[in-house]
Amino acid sequence: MAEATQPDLAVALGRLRLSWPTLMGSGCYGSGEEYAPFIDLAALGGVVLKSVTRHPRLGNAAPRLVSTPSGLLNAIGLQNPGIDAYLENDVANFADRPCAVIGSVAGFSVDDYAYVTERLAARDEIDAIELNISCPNVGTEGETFACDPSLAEAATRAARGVTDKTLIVKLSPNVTDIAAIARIVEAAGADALAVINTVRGMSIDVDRWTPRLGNANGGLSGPAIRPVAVLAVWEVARAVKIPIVGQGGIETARDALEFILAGASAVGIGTGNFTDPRVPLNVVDGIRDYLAARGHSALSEIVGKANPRFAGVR
Amino acid sequence: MAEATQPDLAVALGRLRLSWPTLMGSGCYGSGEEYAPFIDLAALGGVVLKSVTRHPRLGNAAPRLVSTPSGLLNAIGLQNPGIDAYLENDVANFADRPCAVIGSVAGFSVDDYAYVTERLAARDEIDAIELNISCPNVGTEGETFACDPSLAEAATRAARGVTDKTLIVKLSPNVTDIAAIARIVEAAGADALAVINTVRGMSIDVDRWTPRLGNANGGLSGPAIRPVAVLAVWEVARAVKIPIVGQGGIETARDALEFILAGASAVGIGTGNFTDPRVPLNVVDGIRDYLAARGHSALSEIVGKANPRFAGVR
Amino acid sequence: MYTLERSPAVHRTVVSDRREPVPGIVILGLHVPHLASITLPGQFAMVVPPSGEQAATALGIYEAEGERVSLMLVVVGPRTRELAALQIGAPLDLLAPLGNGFELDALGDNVALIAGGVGIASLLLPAQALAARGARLTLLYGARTAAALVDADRFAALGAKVVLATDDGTRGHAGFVTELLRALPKHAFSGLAACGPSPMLRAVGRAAAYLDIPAQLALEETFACGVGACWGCVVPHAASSVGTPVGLIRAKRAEPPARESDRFCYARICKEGPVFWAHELRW
Amino acid sequence: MYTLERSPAVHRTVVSDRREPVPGIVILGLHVPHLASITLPGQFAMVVPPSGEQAATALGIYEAEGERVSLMLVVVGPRTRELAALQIGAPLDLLAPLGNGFELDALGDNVALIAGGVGIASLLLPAQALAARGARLTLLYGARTAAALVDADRFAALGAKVVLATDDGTRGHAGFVTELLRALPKHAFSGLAACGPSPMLRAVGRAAAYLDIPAQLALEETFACGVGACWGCVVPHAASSVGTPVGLIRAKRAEPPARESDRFCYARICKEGPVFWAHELRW
Ligand SMILES: Cc1cc2nc3c(=O)[nH]c(=O)nc-3n(C[C@H](O)[C@H](O)[C@H](O)COP(=O)(O)OP(=O)(O)OC[C@H]3O[C@@H](n4cnc5c(N)ncnc54)[C@H](O)[C@@H]3O)c2cc1C
Ligand SMILES: Cc1cc2nc3c(=O)[nH]c(=O)nc-3n(C[C@H](O)[C@H](O)[C@H](O)COP(=O)(O)OP(=O)(O)OC[C@H]3O[C@@H](n4cnc5c(N)ncnc54)[C@H](O)[C@@H]3O)c2cc1C
Ligand SMILES: Cc1cc2nc3c(=O)[nH]c(=O)nc-3n(C[C@H](O)[C@H](O)[C@H](O)COP(=O)(O)O)c2cc1C
Ligand SMILES: Cc1cc2nc3c(=O)[nH]c(=O)nc-3n(C[C@H](O)[C@H](O)[C@H](O)COP(=O)(O)O)c2cc1C
Ligand code: FES
Ligand code: FES
Repeated sequence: MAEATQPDLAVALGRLRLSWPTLMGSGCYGSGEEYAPFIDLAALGGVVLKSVTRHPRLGNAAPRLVSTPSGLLNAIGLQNPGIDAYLENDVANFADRPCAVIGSVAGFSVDDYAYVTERLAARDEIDAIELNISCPNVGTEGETFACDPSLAEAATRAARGVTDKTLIVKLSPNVTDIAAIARIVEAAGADALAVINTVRGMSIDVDRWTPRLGNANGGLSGPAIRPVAVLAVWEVARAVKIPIVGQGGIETARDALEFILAGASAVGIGTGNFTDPRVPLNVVDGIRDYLAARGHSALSEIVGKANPRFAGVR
Repeated sequence: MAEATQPDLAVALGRLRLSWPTLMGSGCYGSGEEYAPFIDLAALGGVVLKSVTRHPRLGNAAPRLVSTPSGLLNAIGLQNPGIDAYLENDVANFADRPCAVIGSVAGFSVDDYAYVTERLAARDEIDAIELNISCPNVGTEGETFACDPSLAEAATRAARGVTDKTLIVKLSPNVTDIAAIARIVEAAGADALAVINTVRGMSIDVDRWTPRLGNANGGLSGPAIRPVAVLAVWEVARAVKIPIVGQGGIETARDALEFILAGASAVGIGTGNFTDPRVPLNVVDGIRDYLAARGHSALSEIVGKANPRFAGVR
Repeated sequence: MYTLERSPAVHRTVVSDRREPVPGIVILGLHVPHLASITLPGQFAMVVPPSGEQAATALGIYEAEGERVSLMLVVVGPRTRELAALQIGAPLDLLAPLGNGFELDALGDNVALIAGGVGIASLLLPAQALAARGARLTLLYGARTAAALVDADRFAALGAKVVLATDDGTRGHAGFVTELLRALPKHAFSGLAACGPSPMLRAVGRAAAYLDIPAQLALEETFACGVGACWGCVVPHAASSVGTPVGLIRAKRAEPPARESDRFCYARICKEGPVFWAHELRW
Repeated sequence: MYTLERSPAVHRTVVSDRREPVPGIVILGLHVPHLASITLPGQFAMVVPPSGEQAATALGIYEAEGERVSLMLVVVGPRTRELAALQIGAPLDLLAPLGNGFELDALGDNVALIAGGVGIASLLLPAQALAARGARLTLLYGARTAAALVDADRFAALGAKVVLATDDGTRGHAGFVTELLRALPKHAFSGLAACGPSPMLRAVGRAAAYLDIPAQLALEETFACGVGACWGCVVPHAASSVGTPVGLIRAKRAEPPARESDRFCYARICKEGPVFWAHELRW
């Protein structure tokens, strides 16, 4: 009975239903099993798997990580076995995860996105697809699909065409106008948006006269970028009606609530797990307490409440 | 004699010569006199004055500051008395500053930039002009001159047309491709570039369901954004030949050296002064020691040394 | 000469003593030769956390005598956490003294000091100065809970009548300290001096107007520079007193022609304040 | 059963003792019931700084006996600074034990332990295990300066021959500890176990190849997750051992057909390591 009066934290992203509004950020959580000794995976809304590509990728040269003030720079370079080996060796292991399992697809051409999405989404173990369009494009350095409206649209449309499962498209903050990209991606058929991927950055080793990352530049995550991510969610929430998974530097329930009040329906937690693997638990508990203390019966009641021109009914 | 063997830290930005490679960031240092009790202003390369506009501006509603992890969000809103009152009451006081005094011009139209630049640059007390094209444009929210290539070009050309003094143009990181803007601004006649202004961000008060800043969104500065700023300098340095004033989160000589090795000829220090007003001194001392320890006789010898496709000879 | 002597500077101090009356509230005594003598009641310091990883933080000067000043701090975030962990012997640099103190002479001879939480830190020096010139003192001191009421006896020792309040009712009046004020007769005091969080100070301002008592408020806000350089710490203020752009309090009331009291500017709390006359604020 | 027992978990500990042999180097003893008994020599912990403001940090498990483990840490940045400031009684959470320890049986009976700086922290448990099975031990221990050589006597007490080196020549050999290694005859030891900064470990690896001695290296790198989830902490490794994409060491040497030894993959230091066979690294 006491249970019945607990605030409802379930979230729908398209057809995907999450018991808790917390997704573990792609690339930060392996496939979930790495964290199983430290947290009950059933306490997670879902795990977004490490991004997979059409062909195997060796990944970037080390070092791939640099810690910066309140942040983490990474340049992993999408190390992964490629979709064939992934389907053969890895995916079956995800069947018993007690939370949603969301495949993440990265690519270097529109066709890549369609091909990998189709093959991955065909597997029962995969509950939904996240399209990582924020990884480097072939050709121009630093350019990504998420930075080019027409590429973002094409990749989304291509993936949409090959699956009925929930399609989350992950946007990059490294653009002049993220809301414009969001609108285009919504129109192209995305069911939800993940906002944001990492912010581009660099750190230089002043003793050795070289960038600290093997890949020279990388992506900044963690609390340092939280204000950037909250604003991105705020602006995207004014532009689209589909739900948003807000992420960037979340470590506490209050951090998560900033995103939710800005207009996110759920939150992503990546780097926060590196602070403490119990962060996702603490976030859910804290949100529940917050809602209860304010007399709300569901998380959905407060989505976007700090954002006056909030567009959605999520 | 010992003095004579000290590394040479002087820098030229167009016609402007700085004894030290350290400019105090616009808006962070008043006109210099506020910090005079705490540091010898002669130890500064120069002070970039608070941005001034054509008409008086009341500024944004409070709160204007929020501290974030390793960062500071601000939304001052260009509070200033307008160019008339500024010329009448303030500028004469800058005559006795023992360092360079750089006027900062903000505007809402191309004509604003030309008008204010012309009037300010006409004064002897002003050694150079910095064009702050990264402040909000009229019309679209969040849009700035620095985010639109044609506006950036027009503002630069307009200011260039009315003064022969050194013209520094300050770029925004809130763009998809900062190097492209830098190239356009260089072609339009800038003598130097200031890289970067603040990164757009927001913080939400989860108790009161409202943004913490009176202006809702603001600009993020401080160590949190340093990796973003270093990468921006690195990319701009590959694109242009004019000198760069690198800034964003500098608090130590090693921080400053990251920018210099990425391709900056001088550095800006804004938020770092709020950590300790002796930061500019420590930066200069530390750079001098670093150069001496490595046997360099001038700072210019190491500019861009971590940046393989570095364009300039500064 | 006078200005020169009182002018702020970087002071290198060493923690000479440390007291933690309740967990999370720390009083740091600092050995510093030339600061106490030039500090005016109500002035503050920008304190440089030694790690270099945090911005300086504004703290009122709590005690100032001889070669010792002290700071009272409540741990609320990373900066106050770092400072609270300092042990005896640790070096600590301050920019001080900063801002304008209270105009105590203008408060008369029957003064109520009103403290909210750590606002108490900025009221001991005023209390000492007022007591020294023979003013009758009342301290109205509110905090979240009984344990957070710190050093009220210091004020009692100066002869002040002490009235306490706690939000949770664990000591004294159950509720806000400003509620006590509203219950008083008009002109109950010759003047008020208050320091605490903004909502409390607004309430003090309203009560002062209602009671017709002149009131000076020491404001606390997020500071960046603390020295007037960044214009980040503003409060809407009567237009007359500061030479910056002037606007109208409520744009929609701009016509018919605005009353003088609707005209305001943004004054810097760190420079024009932190102490303001309540009736001059437009917040 | 075995794996279950040894599986890592979140351990809640309390600081039971604290030693600071030199300023900036701190040994934290932790009371923790079920960790020491399952810890293998060479394993590490991800330590959660209590403020919640910093990522967890990887620290070798220095001592492990009964209900006590200890960590030795050198202050280099914000995380180690926060941990170093912890006092007795402070709670501290660890994810432990993590990674694969040394394969001590494969090192024979005449083992040299080679420590660079705080690398010493990961070598005491191996030394104890080796001593327990009667191996002859030599400790080659290098640090910047004499004061930074900590606890060498702990190894001497186990019967190890201790040879010291300092970069600045203030104690023992003036120069790198690896220089001592190069001066030895071939097969001088039956095995090497080393921990320290990467440049040192590379030198140990080269020396081991030259001396024809099998060597295991415990690598230190920047970690994020520490549990194998982020692929951030990689080292180029012989292709065979890990099931991830394989490339060629030097693309330009790809034709004519690459030798097997040019084929490599990126192995995770936190998961496949932190201890690797020197001859399997391709760095
Ligand atoms: C003139 C002046 C005098 C002052 N005198 C004193 C004094 O004598 N003693 C004293 O202790 N303080 C005093 N203060 C206040 C003091 O400066 C601040 O408490 C201090 O700067 C906080 O720094 P911090 O890094 O610890 O916390 P910060 O991280 O800067 O922020 C802490 C503040 O933000 C709020 N906050 C932080 N995170 C959250 C969150 N997630 N959700 C909601 N709220 C949050 C906290 O409640 C707190 O108020 C004074 C301020 C001024 C301007
Ligand atoms: C398996 C493993 C075991 C380890 N065991 C131990 C152990 O037992 N004891 C121990 O003390 N450490 C150990 N380490 C290292 C320890 O994890 C790191 O020292 C620690 O994480 C540093 O965290 P920090 O926040 O204090 O410093 P960070 O801020 O993360 O970085 C400090 C590192 O970066 C360098 N650095 C930082 N800023 C600069 C700059 N501006 N210029 C140049 N260099 C800079 C420093 O020299 C230092 O090496 C181990 C690491 C691993 C992977
Ligand atoms: C080490 C690391 C690896 C990442 N790999 C991926 C990835 O493969 N695909 C992806 O879409 N995002 C990736 N990200 C981005 C995160 O999923 C997340 O969007 C971002 O880090 C911001 O959130 P956070 O601050 O909570 O980490 C990675 C982030 C980190 C730190
Ligand atoms: C409080 C504050 C006010 C600022 N005002 C201005 C301004 O008026 N004009 C301008 O060009 N930049 C302004 N800036 C940006 C800084 O000059 C600087 O470019 C930026 O903060 C990044 O550097 P930093 O991290 O060293 O502060 C301001 C920054 C801060 C923190
Ligand atoms: S804090 Fe900068 S003006 Fe007050
Ligand atoms: S640190 Fe994440 S895989 Fe090793």
